[in-house]
Amino acid sequence: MEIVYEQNYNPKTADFTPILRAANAKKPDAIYIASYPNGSAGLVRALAEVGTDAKAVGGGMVGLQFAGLMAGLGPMLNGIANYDFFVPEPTMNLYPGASALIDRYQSKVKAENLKVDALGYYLVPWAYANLDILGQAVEAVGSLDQVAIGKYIRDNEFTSVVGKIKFGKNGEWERPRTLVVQYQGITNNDLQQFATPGTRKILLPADISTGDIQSFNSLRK
Amino acid sequence: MVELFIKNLNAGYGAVTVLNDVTIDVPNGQTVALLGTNGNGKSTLMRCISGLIKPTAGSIELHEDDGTVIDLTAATPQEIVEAGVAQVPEGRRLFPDLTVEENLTLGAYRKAARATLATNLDYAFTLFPRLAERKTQLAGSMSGGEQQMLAVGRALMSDPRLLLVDEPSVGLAPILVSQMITKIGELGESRGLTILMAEQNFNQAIRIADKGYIIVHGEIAFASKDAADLRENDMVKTYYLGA
Amino acid sequence: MKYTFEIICMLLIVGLFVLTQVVGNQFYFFIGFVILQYMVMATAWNILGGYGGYVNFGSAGFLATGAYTAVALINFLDVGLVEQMVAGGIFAGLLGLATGYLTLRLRGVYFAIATLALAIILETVVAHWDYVGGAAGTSILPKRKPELLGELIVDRKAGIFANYKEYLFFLMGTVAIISVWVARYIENSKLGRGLNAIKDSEEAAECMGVPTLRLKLIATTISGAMMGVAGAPLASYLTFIDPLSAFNLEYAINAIAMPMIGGTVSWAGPVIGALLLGTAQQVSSLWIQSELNLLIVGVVLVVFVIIAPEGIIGWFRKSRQGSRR
Amino acid sequence: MAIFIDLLLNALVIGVLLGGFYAALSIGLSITFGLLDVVNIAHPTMLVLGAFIAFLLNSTWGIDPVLAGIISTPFFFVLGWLIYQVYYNVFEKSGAESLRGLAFFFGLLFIIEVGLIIQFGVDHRLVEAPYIGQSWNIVIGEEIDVAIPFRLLVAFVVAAIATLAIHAYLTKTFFGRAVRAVAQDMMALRLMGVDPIRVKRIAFAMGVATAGIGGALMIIVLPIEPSLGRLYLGNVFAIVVLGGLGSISGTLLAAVIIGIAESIVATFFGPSWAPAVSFGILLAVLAFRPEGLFGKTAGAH
Repeated sequence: MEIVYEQNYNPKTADFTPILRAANAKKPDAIYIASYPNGSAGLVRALAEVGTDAKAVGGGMVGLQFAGLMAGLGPMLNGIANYDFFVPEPTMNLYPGASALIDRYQSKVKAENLKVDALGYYLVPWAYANLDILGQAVEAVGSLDQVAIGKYIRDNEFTSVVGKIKFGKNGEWERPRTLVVQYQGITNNDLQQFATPGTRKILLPADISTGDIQSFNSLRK
Repeated sequence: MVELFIKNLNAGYGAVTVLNDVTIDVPNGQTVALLGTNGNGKSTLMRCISGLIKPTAGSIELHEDDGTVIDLTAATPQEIVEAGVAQVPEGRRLFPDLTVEENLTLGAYRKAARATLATNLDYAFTLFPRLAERKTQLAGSMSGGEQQMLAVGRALMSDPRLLLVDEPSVGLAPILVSQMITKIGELGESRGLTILMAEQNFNQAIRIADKGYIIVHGEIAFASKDAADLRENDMVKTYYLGA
Repeated sequence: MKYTFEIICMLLIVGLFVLTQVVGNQFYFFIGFVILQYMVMATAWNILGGYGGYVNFGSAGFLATGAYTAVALINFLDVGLVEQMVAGGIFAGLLGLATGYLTLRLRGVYFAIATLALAIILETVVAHWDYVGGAAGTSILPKRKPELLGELIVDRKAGIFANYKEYLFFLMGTVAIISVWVARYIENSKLGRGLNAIKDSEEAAECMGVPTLRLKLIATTISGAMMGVAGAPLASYLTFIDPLSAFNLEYAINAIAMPMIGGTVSWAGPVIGALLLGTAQQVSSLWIQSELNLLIVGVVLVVFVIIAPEGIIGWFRKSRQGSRR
Repeated sequence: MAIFIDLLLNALVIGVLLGGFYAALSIGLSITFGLLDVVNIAHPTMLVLGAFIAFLLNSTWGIDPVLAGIISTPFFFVLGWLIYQVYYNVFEKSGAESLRGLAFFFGLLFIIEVGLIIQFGVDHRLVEAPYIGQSWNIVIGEEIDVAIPFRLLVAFVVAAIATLAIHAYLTKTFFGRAVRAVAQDMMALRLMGVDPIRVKRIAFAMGVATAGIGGALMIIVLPIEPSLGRLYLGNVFAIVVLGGLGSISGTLLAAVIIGIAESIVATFFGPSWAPAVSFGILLAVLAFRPEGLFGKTAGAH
């Protein structure tokens, strides 16, 4: 693979059109973006304004999973492929208890008017699983001895709201669990459409995929 | 048409008393000289009249022709300007980053003067043609003489009835001093202005004054009866020669 | 006694050491380090800002210079913490000197903005310097079993300190005490009096024969060096460093707020300010909400500049004078 | 070659538009700091407050963000009025404004920021408007076309109108001239029958009021979150100082210079160098011409 353009941006960048234009000038087939929320939103807008001929766009864009940004950007997201942790697609049912957890989270946010993410798909299940695993380990070990707890977590498989989890040699997931999703068929800025299946088709992992990748421009009007 | 009466005025800064029992009368249409060397209280008196310093005792009044009395003793500087009193302050105090024209226009801030802005501007430019030439120049970039012209012009823009001029000669070359004093004298005549001028240049001041006061250590040391008295009285010479 | 203050300083350092040996919970050293670091920052800021009247908005730039000097040294030579701190001090001191030269003609707000600009430029440069991690930052794993002068310093069983937190705490505490001593020395020296004269009126000071230029350069250098020393252990403390956190404006703000709250006229002001504000921030971030950290700084700062313009020190002095009358 | 011209042309156009946007962020500070000598470092955070108000009006009632900015302007005017009242009585009156005043605004900055976090959380927020995400493509030649994003164009036009209006107000009206004179000589202004404190109060309130419309433009151009103000602190001060204190037109010009510099650097050298370039310009100007590019009197006094 040949890299034709690679640049960093500054968190204060107000407008990303010059960057996209400079990238487009190199006629890339794919644009991989690793960005924080401000840059993610700025680049999504720039993609809407300047456009691109690249066939695939996206990658590691933090922030597009947030309810506020999803609603704000709406149809501009179509065609972008991005990482995610949890989306309301039917194949995600293999995680027992996750949807019940999300339901509880969403109603609590609504009832108590909490200033947090309104949907909670992105982080809530994994944050819950985090503490759940720690809790299971503490109970199994029966003490707060850090060394023993650490060893237990490394050696055992856990079941939590995100399914079965086992850690590998360096503390990573033994089987990668990060999703790659593509934004499809988003028609307006209504937040609730992101709570229904179809707006973020799972491309990877293959065993739970709900759609195939389509070229960036074919998904945009 | 107004006459300025100051009676038994005391004033100072904090605990320091500068003016002590000052009584002055500036009759309508006359030019009165307030003479004294540096640090005797001339500027303090001027500031009192303009309301920048509040006197601790005594009164400052404007008497109109029809008998109306405007009490300025406790008035704000704004009210005093509205009453028709303008001051050419010591050291000129121009707005250095504004142009000549803008400085002049600011002089016409008073509501009554805004309507006659154009006429007054023309008058200022006729009085000091130099200002017309330098209309768009920044005030801070002009020479001392030009700045003094601008300061006088600016004060006139508010259509005053009483003009206070504080030390117009400071920092000017002798030839310019005499020109400036002459101009001020002419002003009194041509516009019928009542003028109180503070000066330490006795020679020049008494040339145009209808009467005068000498202020020493914050007290009126001498008050002349008329112009002739001011020019000829031995007291003046004594003070002037630096007794 | 002539050396009372110095003896107290020595006793305090010994006291810090005893603390590290007696207290078992690492957590206290974890938060204590931050408070002590702020104490150095506040004291350093005050030398230029409080004594000389020159407001430095770019404190974070000096702190980060120290931190990144340390990172570069770790990558290049794998040296220990003490060497990192010395080098961090030298480089940040040089930066201070350069700042002084570059901003000689600037006063008041202009100086403040120039220091801010300098910090931003440095941040951009560091973000492009891949050797120290670039914009993405880099992880720093502290050396296992570090030695200093042949002694094993950090080891769970055989070291002088059982863990890095204790070691970092002790080092920063020592630096804080030395900084305060330096600040107090400057305050009572010709340099301090000269800076005070500059603060009152630079023209007048110059007329009286105060070498304003030289004094300013000395002050920017010392102040910068102190901040660099305080910043050097940052990478080891966080075990990760990136430009965004090292150049965080919060450092600059705290470095200003603490002396303002404590009082800028004397060395004790920044110390009191750092103790109060630093503790309040650490406590609030633990037990309340982390955002309240900043709210506390904001409210306390506003309240203090309004009701106690000379800071806590000034407030005490006033009430003492009041009761004497 | 065509590609180069294409990039250059677009960089210039975007730079000018961006400059207009920066001017909208800086103009209030150009009044409060440039003309009145009040170091309102909370200004960028007030802009963020304005942006959140625009967000609130937009997301609750669907009000257009520009209109929302205009609606919130009176609120900011009152806020500025009140802040100056405190500032004057506590600091300016006693002549203690420099260091303590600075600290006061520093504190204010954090109070507003945390207030926003408590009210809105730390999420990024966007507004909806038909012109966001659309652009105007002008084909100039083979492989050369200029794309003008509407959100930047809206920001530029509104900023230009606001800046010109303020400039006209300050040069053509009696009160405006008094505003420009007030930092130069308060006593002389008193002698003109002007109450300088009232002038400063109203002018300061005007400067703060620009945070209403400026904040609205901010959220039109980019997503906002409470601490965004701190990121722009350097930029807005840089622009005001670069333009020369007291010069509104200088501020506009400096903003455009910074905008063009940033966009050219972003296009040809990479976006991450942009801040170093703009602050490099500022530092160079400060070191060699402290009065700024268009300032009249020396800034180094």
